[in-house]
Amino acid sequence: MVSPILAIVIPLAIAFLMPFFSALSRKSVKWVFLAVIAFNFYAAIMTFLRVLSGPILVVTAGIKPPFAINLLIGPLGGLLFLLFEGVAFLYAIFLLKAEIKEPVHRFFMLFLLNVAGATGMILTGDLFNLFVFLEITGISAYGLVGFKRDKKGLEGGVKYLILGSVGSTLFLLGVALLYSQVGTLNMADIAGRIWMLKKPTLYAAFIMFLVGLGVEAELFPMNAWVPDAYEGAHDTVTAILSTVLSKAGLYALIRVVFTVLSPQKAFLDLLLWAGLITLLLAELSALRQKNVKRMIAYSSVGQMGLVVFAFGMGSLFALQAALFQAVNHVLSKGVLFLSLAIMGKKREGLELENLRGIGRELPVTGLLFSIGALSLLGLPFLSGFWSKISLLLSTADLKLWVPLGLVLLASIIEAFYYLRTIGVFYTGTDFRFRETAFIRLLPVLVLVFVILYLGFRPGVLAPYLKGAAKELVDRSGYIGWVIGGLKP
Amino acid sequence: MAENIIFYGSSIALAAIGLLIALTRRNLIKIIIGLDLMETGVNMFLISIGYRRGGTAPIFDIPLSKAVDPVPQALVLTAIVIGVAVTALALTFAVRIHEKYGTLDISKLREMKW
Amino acid sequence: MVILEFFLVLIGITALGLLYGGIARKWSARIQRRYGPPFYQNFLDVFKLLGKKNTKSHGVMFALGPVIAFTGIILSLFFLPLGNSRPLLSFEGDIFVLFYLLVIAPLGMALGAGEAANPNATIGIARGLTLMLGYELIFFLSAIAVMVKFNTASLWKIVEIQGTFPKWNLFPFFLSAFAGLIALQGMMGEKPFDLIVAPHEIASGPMVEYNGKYLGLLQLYHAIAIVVETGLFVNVFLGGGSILTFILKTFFVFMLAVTIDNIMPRFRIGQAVKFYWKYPLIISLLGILVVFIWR
Amino acid sequence: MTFWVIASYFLGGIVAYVLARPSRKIGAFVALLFSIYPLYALIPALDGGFYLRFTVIPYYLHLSFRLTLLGWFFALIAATLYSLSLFSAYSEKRDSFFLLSSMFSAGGLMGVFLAADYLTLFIFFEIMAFFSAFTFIREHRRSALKYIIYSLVGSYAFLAALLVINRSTGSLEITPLSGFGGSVPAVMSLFILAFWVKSAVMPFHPWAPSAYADSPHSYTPFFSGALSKSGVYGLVLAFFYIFAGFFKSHHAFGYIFAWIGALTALFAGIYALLQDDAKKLLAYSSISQLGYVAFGLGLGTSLSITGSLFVALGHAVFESLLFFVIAAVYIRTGTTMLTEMGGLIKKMPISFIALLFGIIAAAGIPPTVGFPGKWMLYEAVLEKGYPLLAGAIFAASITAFLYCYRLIYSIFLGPLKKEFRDVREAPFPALVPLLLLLIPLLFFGLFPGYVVDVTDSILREFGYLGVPHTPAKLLSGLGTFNGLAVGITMGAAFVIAFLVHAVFSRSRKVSELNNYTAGEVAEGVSMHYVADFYKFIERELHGFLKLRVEALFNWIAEGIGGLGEVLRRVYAGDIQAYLVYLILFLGFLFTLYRGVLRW
Repeated sequence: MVSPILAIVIPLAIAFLMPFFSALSRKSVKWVFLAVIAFNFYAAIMTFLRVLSGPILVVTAGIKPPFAINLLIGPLGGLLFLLFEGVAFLYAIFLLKAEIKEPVHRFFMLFLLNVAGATGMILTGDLFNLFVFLEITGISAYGLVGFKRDKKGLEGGVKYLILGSVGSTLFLLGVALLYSQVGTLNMADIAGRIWMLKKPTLYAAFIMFLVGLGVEAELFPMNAWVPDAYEGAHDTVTAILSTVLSKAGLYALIRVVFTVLSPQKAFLDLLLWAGLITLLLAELSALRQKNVKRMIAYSSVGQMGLVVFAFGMGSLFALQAALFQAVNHVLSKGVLFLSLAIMGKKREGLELENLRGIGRELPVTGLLFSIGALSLLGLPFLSGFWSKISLLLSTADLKLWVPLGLVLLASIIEAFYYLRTIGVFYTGTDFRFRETAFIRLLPVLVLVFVILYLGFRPGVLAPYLKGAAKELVDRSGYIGWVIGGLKP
Repeated sequence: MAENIIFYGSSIALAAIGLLIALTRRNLIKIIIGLDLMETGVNMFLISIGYRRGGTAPIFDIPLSKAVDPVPQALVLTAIVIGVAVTALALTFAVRIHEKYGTLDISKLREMKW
Repeated sequence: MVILEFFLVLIGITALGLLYGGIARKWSARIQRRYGPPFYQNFLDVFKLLGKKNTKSHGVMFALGPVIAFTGIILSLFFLPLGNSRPLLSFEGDIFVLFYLLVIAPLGMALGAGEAANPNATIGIARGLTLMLGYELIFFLSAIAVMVKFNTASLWKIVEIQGTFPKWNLFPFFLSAFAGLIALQGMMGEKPFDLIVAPHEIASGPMVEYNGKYLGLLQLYHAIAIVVETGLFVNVFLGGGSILTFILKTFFVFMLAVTIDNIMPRFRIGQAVKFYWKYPLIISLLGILVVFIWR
Repeated sequence: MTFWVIASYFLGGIVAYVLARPSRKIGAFVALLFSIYPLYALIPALDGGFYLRFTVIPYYLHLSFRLTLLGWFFALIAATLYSLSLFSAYSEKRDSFFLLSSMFSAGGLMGVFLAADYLTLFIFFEIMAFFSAFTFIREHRRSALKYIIYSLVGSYAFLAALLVINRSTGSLEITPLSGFGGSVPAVMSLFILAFWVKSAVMPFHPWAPSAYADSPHSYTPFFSGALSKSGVYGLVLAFFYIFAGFFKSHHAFGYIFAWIGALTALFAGIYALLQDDAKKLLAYSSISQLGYVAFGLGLGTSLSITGSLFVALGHAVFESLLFFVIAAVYIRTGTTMLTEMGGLIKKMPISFIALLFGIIAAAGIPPTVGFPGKWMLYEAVLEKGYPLLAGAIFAASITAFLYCYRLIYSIFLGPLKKEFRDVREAPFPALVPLLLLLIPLLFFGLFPGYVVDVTDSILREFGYLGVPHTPAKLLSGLGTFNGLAVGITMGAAFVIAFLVHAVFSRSRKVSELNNYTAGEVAEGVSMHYVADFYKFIERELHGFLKLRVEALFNWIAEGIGGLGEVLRRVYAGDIQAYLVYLILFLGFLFTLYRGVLRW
């Protein structure tokens, strides 16, 4: 029995002990890092299994909520927790062989902070705590993006930093607005007293949250930093930004809108259209993009738009589809960025022309990349297909025909540029076989395996998705868990 | 609450000024200052939420109704710490950027676009 | 017995065709104020060609081409009713079948001519095929007017329904018949549509390399083709009757074509196709319109 | 069993992929084995369709299959062609990935024919489209992308229709839509778009010439002959089963579709004349043939539907035969350009004979499989009394003569090129499909009744009457066609003609260059009239040929790309611009909620 709070505390603590470990033995750093992430993964698995039987409430300082900060892990939290730690664990394995700029221990320190922050964001039940974790995640992410300390890295980092800090300031303003009227910071407590809020405050708070968290959740027009930061950052950092960080931001946004503020029609519609515009704009931007990494960055933005769009539909079925899509996005983007990282080692620059024939040179990596991309654009019997089809089914259920058409259009655009990329990867014949080390392929292989497994048995995920979606829809249930009799 | 309106107004104004600086100045250092101002504004806003006319420090030995709300103060303490961290990181970036680009003009940082 | 009849028809029609050809040569000569060869000259030509000892072949397909051409035209002949007295195989295939069977012969010739590496032959074929885009369509459209009216595709039935002289389709369907006549001119390769052979330009086109018995076979093919092509027109537009009247009608239609041939210059291929796509097309479409109004 | 018919391809694809890496021969052989199993399983399955529903996907979605007679008809064609194409692929020395992707595409196609619900249909349609594109995306990225994008537009339209149907009826099962809530014409248009695109009927054909030309030569026969049939299958299903009520009560729709089909047949035929690449020529020919099919479906009488199905079968036989010949020729000559070949008859006689029969069928000359279908279409259109339509398809069939002659002449006739002096006949495996396809080509031409037996049963399932027939003879209200009579007479006539040929003295064989060209042929002067073969037609039609629907689609695609090019300037790279967006968005939200936000 591992308390989920340890998954936040231990990485935080170890992160600050990193210089100490580094002084002890420079080689030990990455193993310590791996061990911590492995522990987190373990904690996530244990928590996930426990959540199956009921939500977990963790109380700090021995005081019952709403008077103290508490963690609450429902089905949604459990799912994301497992996903985040699992992916982070795979990244950690991938990092074992990666070339990282010195000082290495600081990189791992930032990485640990980032993981801890993201974990905290999805586990916490307190709005201000959420802000704190948001900032921890953010600051470590700025640092990670700029870590390469070359021109591109610094540029991406500083852009991210400025937008990110404005965003989190706005978020804080939103928190302040809520607190001024409700007088509490516990999410469940606020949710229970949302009737106390005057309508203007509610809307103003929503605006602040949307804009503030939209920066992390990559919503247009707050997402302009994304391509720059993704392109500038270290490959694995890009992967974690695209998979874990964006989902954490998204989680915060969704949690705030659905649980805390109550899902008003106006809010959902705004989410829906914001998501749709994000999707279309990002896909269009990716269409003529020559740099593959940047292209995938745009695609990542687009996928986030799609997920937000699905959340904006607000029906139980749509929420399941959205979560499924989010899961798939994590899996696919993990595959894409990691395999791109492997490819990047063999060639100079990630321009499309430079990557000609790379699939012949690195057949396994090329195949994995292709599967990731195909899953993303919905080839049947890959998990991406099922999420997309269920998303579209829920769109049709709500008779949203215009958005449906636009989503399909975006899918076609996406298919075009991904297939073009895959095609270029396999163009040409005179390339030598020089596959990379197995240990670097392993994480990608695992992700692809999950994609394939879910492609053939998407049903295994269904109950968890359903539980998570129910958690979002059923506000009183959530309030009841925290305020009511749920034993810590 | 109404008596606090002047605090609210001024704190929001401060945040707006900070944002304006971040928008209009080209120098990275100035932008960081702007961001700091903005944060300070929001912090002030938080403080003023908890403010009660004539209230005293929230110490346990006085009746609770006399004291100002302690929570925002705790929040602001945290927020300030975070703000410091952000500012420190931002300044590090500024130093590095000056090393690489030889300028702090933010409009020169357009290596990556479109 | 039936087989014997078929043989008789085959031999008779071949002889008839050769005779027509001979008479046409004489007729042309007279129009041009020449004396001209005797009317049986074509028989002599064919026998001489078939009997030649020094025949050159350019390959298997070259040799098979005339054979296929001859095969094709015999086949078409049997599917053509000769007036309303001799149905032959007309019940086993209707007018559409005949249209397609008629293509076999030129195709065979074209295949054979193609194997001889003479560009003149191929140019002739290309012209012929292009011309087909013109006249086949026109002939089809003029025939379909009749078919739509009578609601049948069977050539035999068309012949039967229209009956004898005053009830010829020529009169009610005069527009279609006129267009059909223009198409027939192209189908038989008479001027102004003799671009396929065009002796002065491409040295008689597809036949340029043929000699000896191959040329003889091709002459036989031409002989039957004259009767079959005019016969098709006769059956559709000029009513039924005994086999004798059928022969007379085909003769007159053929002589009309020859006469026109003698007084016309030759189109360029582009002009010819364009011509067909212009006036005859309009006329045949009007013919169809007439049918629809009439119904 | 149905499951294994499909699974055999997927399983076989993977096994062949693995085995072909060490040894190509074993891989191809295993692929062949796996592709023959469906054939073996399908042939006896004729009697009685069945319905199979099994949940592969324990989610709220599931797959279901059933074997209908229509599906069986097409599935059998597809399975046969795929097995044959493997012989050719073996000779072409195709690699393991080709085996994988082509097998998967065949499996996808099978799934389309055997699907019992729309989602299954869509899933397998997607698989088919993607994997057929993967067979050539490596060598010819542009045309593969073009193909896949056209396919995706179609299949996403289908998906939209599927969603609408699901929303209105609450079921995804393929059943006739009666009492349907939505707007039928709109849904139907969306529904058929996918199949329209896949069958390459104009105006959605532009993908086909480039895709057919660039796909692996041994795959193209299957691509053109079988994959396009999924489009025909879908159209039949839509017109006569799912939307049958609408289709029967709205004649105008069928009439317009018949015109689309007829014009497709005509225009594609004209385009085919002007191609210099044999595969492009055949691609347009394929489009033209499918135009006939669409035409017949549009007319919607039992005679015309039978005709359409027959043309579909015929097209599968002769078009793939022609493509197989091109593949065989390509193996030896390394080119598909008509202008670069010539005179190969002396070197590759078997291929020549196959091509000869192929073009005879393609031109629709009896007694081959190409004719009965066309005959039924003529009869049907005449029965309906649409003379102009009849004229249009007749003109189309004339173009068929033209391009067919050009094809055979340019490749096999004329002078032999110097570089092909040492060419041999194609390797035996590449000849296997040619020889095997000659059998149905002649058999179904002589005995069209056996096919009509099957189509009659299909028609009866859709509530139409059959076409009266005996094994050799077809009857319509207007006329008759007896394939056997034509065949026998033709044989007899050939004997007569051949006897005339044989009795007279033997001929002397001379070189094809020893000819009537006024003396010697100069060295290096080509006597091959191949380039600009139909220049006159091109000259007369150049105004018309400039109108290209492809330009419109390209313009749309360029427009979307250009839009992206403009819109991505939003990501200007300037952080202050980004901040401005944020502020503007804040402002926008405050204006949006100005009504609520009044304190």
